[in-house]
Amino acid sequence: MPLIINDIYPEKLFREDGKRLDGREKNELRPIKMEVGVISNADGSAYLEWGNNKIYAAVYGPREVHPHHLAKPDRGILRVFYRMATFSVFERKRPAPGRREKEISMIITDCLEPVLFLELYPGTAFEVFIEVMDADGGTRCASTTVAALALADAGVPMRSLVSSVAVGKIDGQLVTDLSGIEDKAGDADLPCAITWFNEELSLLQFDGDMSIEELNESLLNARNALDQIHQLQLTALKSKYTSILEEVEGGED
Amino acid sequence: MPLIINDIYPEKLFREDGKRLDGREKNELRPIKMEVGVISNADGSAYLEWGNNKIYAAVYGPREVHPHHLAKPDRGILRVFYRMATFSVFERKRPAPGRREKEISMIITDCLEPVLFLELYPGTAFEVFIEVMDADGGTRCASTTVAALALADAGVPMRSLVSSVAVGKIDGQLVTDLSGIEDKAGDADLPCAITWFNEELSLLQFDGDMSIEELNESLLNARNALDQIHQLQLTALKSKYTSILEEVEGGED
Amino acid sequence: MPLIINDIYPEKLFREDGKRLDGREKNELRPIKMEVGVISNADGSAYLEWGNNKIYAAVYGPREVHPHHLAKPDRGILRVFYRMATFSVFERKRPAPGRREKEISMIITDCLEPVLFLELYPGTAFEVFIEVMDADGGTRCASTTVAALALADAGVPMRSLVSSVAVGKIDGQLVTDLSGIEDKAGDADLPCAITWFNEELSLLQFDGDMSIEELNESLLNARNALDQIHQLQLTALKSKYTSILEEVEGGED
Amino acid sequence: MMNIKRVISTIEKNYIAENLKKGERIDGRGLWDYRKIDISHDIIKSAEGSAEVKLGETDIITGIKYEVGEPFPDLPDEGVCTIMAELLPLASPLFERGPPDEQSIELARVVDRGIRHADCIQTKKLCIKENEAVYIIFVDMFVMNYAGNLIDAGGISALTALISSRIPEGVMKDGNLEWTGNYLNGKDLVKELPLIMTFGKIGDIIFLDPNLPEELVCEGRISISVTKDKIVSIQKSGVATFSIEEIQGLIKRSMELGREIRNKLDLWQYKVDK
Amino acid sequence: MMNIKRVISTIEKNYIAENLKKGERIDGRGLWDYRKIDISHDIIKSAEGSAEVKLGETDIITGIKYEVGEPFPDLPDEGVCTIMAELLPLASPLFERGPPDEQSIELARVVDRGIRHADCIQTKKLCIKENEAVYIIFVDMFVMNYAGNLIDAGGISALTALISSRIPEGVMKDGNLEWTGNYLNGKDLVKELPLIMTFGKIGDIIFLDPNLPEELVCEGRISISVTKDKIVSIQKSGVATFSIEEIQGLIKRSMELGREIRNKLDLWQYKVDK
Amino acid sequence: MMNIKRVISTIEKNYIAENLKKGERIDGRGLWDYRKIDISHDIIKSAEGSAEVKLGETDIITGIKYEVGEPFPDLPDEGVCTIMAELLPLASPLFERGPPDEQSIELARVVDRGIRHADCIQTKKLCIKENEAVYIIFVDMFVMNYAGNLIDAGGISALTALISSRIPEGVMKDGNLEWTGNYLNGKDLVKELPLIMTFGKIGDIIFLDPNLPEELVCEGRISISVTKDKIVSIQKSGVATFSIEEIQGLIKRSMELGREIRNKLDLWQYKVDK
Repeated sequence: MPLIINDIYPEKLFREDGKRLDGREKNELRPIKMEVGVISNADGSAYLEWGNNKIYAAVYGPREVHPHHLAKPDRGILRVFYRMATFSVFERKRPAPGRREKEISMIITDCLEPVLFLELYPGTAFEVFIEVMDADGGTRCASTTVAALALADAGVPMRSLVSSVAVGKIDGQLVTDLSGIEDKAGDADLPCAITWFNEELSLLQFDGDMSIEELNESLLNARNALDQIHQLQLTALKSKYTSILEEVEGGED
Repeated sequence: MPLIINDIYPEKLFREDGKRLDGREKNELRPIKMEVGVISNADGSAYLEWGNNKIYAAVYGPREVHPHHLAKPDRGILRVFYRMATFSVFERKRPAPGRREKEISMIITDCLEPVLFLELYPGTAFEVFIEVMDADGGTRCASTTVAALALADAGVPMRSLVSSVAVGKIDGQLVTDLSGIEDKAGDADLPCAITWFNEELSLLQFDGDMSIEELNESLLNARNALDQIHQLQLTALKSKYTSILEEVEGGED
Repeated sequence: MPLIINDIYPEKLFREDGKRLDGREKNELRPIKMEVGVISNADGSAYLEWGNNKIYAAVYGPREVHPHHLAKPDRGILRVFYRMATFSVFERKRPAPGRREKEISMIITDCLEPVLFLELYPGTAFEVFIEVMDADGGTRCASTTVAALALADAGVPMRSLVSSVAVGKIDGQLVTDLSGIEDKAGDADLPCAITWFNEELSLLQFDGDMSIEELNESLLNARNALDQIHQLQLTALKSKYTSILEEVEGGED
Repeated sequence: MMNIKRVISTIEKNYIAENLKKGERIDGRGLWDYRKIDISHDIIKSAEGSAEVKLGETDIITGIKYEVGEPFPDLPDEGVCTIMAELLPLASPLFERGPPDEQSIELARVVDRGIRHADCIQTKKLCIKENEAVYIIFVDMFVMNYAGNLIDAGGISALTALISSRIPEGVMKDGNLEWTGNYLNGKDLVKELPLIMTFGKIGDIIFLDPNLPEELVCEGRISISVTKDKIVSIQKSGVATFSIEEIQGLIKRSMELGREIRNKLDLWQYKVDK
Repeated sequence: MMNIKRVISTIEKNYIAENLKKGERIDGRGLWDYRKIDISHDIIKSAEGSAEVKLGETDIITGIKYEVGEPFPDLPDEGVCTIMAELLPLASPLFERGPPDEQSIELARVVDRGIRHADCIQTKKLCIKENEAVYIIFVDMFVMNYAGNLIDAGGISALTALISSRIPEGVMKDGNLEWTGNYLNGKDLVKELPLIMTFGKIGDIIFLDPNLPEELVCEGRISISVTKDKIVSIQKSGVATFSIEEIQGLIKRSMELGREIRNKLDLWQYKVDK
Repeated sequence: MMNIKRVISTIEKNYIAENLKKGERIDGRGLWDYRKIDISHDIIKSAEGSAEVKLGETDIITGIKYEVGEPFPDLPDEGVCTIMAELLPLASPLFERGPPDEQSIELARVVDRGIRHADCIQTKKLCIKENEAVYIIFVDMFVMNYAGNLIDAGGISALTALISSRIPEGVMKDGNLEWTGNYLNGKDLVKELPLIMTFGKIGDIIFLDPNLPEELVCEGRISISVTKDKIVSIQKSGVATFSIEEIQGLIKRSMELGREIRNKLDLWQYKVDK
């Protein structure tokens, strides 16, 4: 629970020892934990802890589209609904979905769609529900990452996984994986996502202020971090199959 | 019109002579007046004065369901819309239906449905509109009572009538038919309704605080009051037929 | 842009020389400029400057009706959507359409419908979008006038044009074409519109206070002004055909 | 929204129209007759004023509530009166649930405009303290049965509710609102009594107080609000058009009818004691 | 809205019902047994209190947030506690997006009523300064997986979140809010622990803690909230009817079950230090 | 919502795409050319600033309004600037009535982000009195005709309206707002001029300033906002993906294009006198 009372930004985002406030090196990721198959009712699901972020994703589909007029006769549609729990942030969020949540939903949709074979599912929808239960910076990237995992868990055919991370600039220095405080008090934020089948960016936003050189370097920092996140996703998927395998083998005893 | 300016609760809810503030005995009902056929446009209607409550109910149906997707292919549906007029309460109610009105609508629906033969009306709806024009405690019970009457007036086949009353506890004593002030300043409130075909409770809510013994006794108090209300409903229905009969016989002169 | 800071009404609405605050005679119209075909995407469109009013109208149709249930099997429908830009008035208007905008939309619909042959377009809709970008009194009349022009520009068959103007009373005297300040600080306002095919009024509203004699005289003032506006509409339509003709003839060179 | 014009069959429409053209109405009235008007007042205990008006089978209950709030900055010493109408789905199969539709907005607006331009509500009497506290009066009309011509019934209903009202008198003392124990009544709040007369038009025939079938078949209506000696509001609705001569005739007739009904209804009788 | 009753086929329904009538439940429980209850607390860093409660496969996460606001005029020295529920579409194919529907309103209301009438929240401890500043406590329940009986799970989840909460202590100094650096915890906020027991009814059979298939086939439910020695709230829902004798039996049983579960869960263990 | 992608037939789509792949655009432009840009300023008398920008046949009118309000507690000495966009149904058969949809939210957000991160609006100049009164500036964009690339047109339109604006200067005296009779103008409000460049992508081809058919067939777009020497915002939309090398190339090109257009448009010429 929050230990500070006011949401005041610190003067500096680096400690005297040159490390970031949470003790990380410039290009170090926060601790990440992933798990698939966490919501029994869903066709696929995943849970992600990324720093203090706690995010669930569930996939339903292919299923009927409501309202019907959104359905497309020649292909399936992907719908992503990103939501934040009222208590996931410092000041209680109003329950109704806000403009920001709709915008992020759209961005994640665009970002995941390239890896799907929607043309195989005419008239239907895949619906991805993302619930941020606890938020601490980088939720759109974390949500993209966990949503890709939930799609994979649902057995939806995919060209590849999608991984996502935000890089940026704080106190004038380029860093990887901005925390909440770094996001708010920093100079620039560059969330991006990669579709591994073509190794291109399917999400790219930037806000802040960077020179051409800084932006170029930041893109390379992102690329390195994305590799690490991809490995964690693959491990999470494997560990489910491993545990299924163990169950099956255990059953044969 | 309101004679008091502030909606302040009295210290005591019993007078020195042991009667309630409005002069009633503990298990005495407020004055009740019922009339059917009051809204000429409706398929059935009824009007109820119960203490200072003034409530209209109108039934339309069986008719087409809007929106269509609410219709059920194998049976009719019952829809109840309980509303309070803006001026029916001490502080003006906002015009849009509130959460409380929706909740009470649902409760009354559940409570009336057991007496209807909805399986005979596939794809259609019975809609019951209840308008509380003046409110003084116990509107959900009064509304249930008048809605049952309007359904009967509409000639909708019914297993039996439904009658409803609230019993409760004020100043530590069990009473029947709480008035507005008793409802607000009292200790406990137990609205209930009975379906006469099986003599079981189809509405039962309780808020407050009672021991097992008090609750058991309250249920018996309710049972007695429900009998009286049932008689008043039957009389109201008969008086309409009597007056029709008189008209018909008068017409034969 | 607004030169005054407070929207304070002047003491008098006539100058010492007997002219109105903007220098007009009692029955003089403000400067009016009309142009058709201003929005290339629309089936028909028009632009109107009337004093400081700046209004666009665009017509789409006959086209499919959304939502479908509004369509009529035996005739087309006319839908008018009158809107004011947020910055068109002294105090920023909220973006969502207000009650006043809906009411004026309905009035303009009723006023234009008599000149259309909607029976020729079963199941479809003509939609007229009116956007008041700058407002200075009399927008409903100006909007009606420009909407009629846009319908004509769209080639929609019409019994005649419709012209509209507001007359009224300020400082006890009858005047033609109330400006914004005259509308707010004046005594009475009488917007009306004429359908030229039968020379009858298809819009008529009145607010204020007039004797029978004043009202009768005002109606005659309106009649005179409507003739002038009609001529301006015809000229605007002709000038489009003239310029098309010039283009065509120029092309034959 | 249901298309209410379809409710009446073409045959019925022709029948009503043909008869109207002969000056005959389905309910036997003359072209310039009102249906029977019944008024009850002070019927809602929770309201500060109330009335039920029946115009034939049309039935409207109006209640008055108040709040104390701040005045508008440009009218620092005037109270506010807002008028609302609900067409309850209970009142007709033609009415639907949901937010106010065009017809209910029109009802509220036409009644409001009559009242607003007639010097009816004494808004300065509704001021408790300049710039600080004024009464906000809510006049809420609920249509209980719909049988045509809501506007005229609504107008009488709103006026009667206002006349029958009784509002606690407040004063500001050291920035706090205190109640004196006295009351304002209809005599304090209301001055002029604007009456609204609504005429239907079908073909060339114009007639007063359309009942429901007439309202459904007519091409348009015009509502004219008058005080004793002035016209204060006019609203044309529907696709009918009116010649200038027709309008001039209706204005004259409204002034005459207004005088007649004003005397007959004698609305001040519904005033209650303070 | 999807008709959730259709999700279960008639055959399945008959099967479940037939077995229930023999006192047998599809998951092997006795008629008066709860499913397994798992409780985690203080799981959300951004919340001032939180809990995740699993009742079988039903999963609800509740978080506490606060704001400082003005008290209601009629309760000038009491804070406010509001309870909300969201049935996330993530949690079940039966849940839809959109504003709170009847089922989520019911969940919030039944939990709220249990808490409100049990002297559970110490609203006077939530007063910072009379008439000026009080805490508004938000108890927001999010359903993460829906496998029947949200109400009982929600009730435990809300209580645990409240017990595990930690709220900065504020004082008013010269009209400004200042934080003392101390905290209020669950021991300050919560007194009585109301437990809610929900029973399903199908035909003549009544049973505790309906799982999802049972909830979909049953004709009605009744939820009874009890403290150690009182009944504080009852809510019947659905079209089932109950005889007075059945109600009396259920009340007695709820008091007994309440005592048993209260001991077993030992919710005060989830209190955190100040 | 209409599926705008269906408006263009497959044949047409292939035609446009095939030509683009040869570097040829249907309107004859080169891949890196803008359509003609026309700017009018100060066209709305009721607005405190206004501009109409035509980019080819795309037409956007932007108006500025202000209110005086309280600052956000965490920025007590800064005014606020909010940006809104409406895609008027008048402007295209592709636009529908109703609350802001995704496309209008995107337009407002991308323009807003360019402005926000460029040190464009001098929010401290918009402070009347710290903690008490600041200007709230509304920049409202109305799309009058839609022929592709609303974002770049909207950005120029918003900037020009801001530059052309004239806002009465207020001071706080004894807790009351008073107007000095002087004005703030564009020179006071605006510092940096962020320009937004939007590129479409289809297959491997990337091109500047998509017109409507290009926008309907392209797989995605990327909008890059730049000041004289910095990149301040990037937004990718649609399902296109971009390699890191492509992004790096576009950033470089945007800086070059930005300088060129900045000189050509010379937006400061639209400043008005105080």
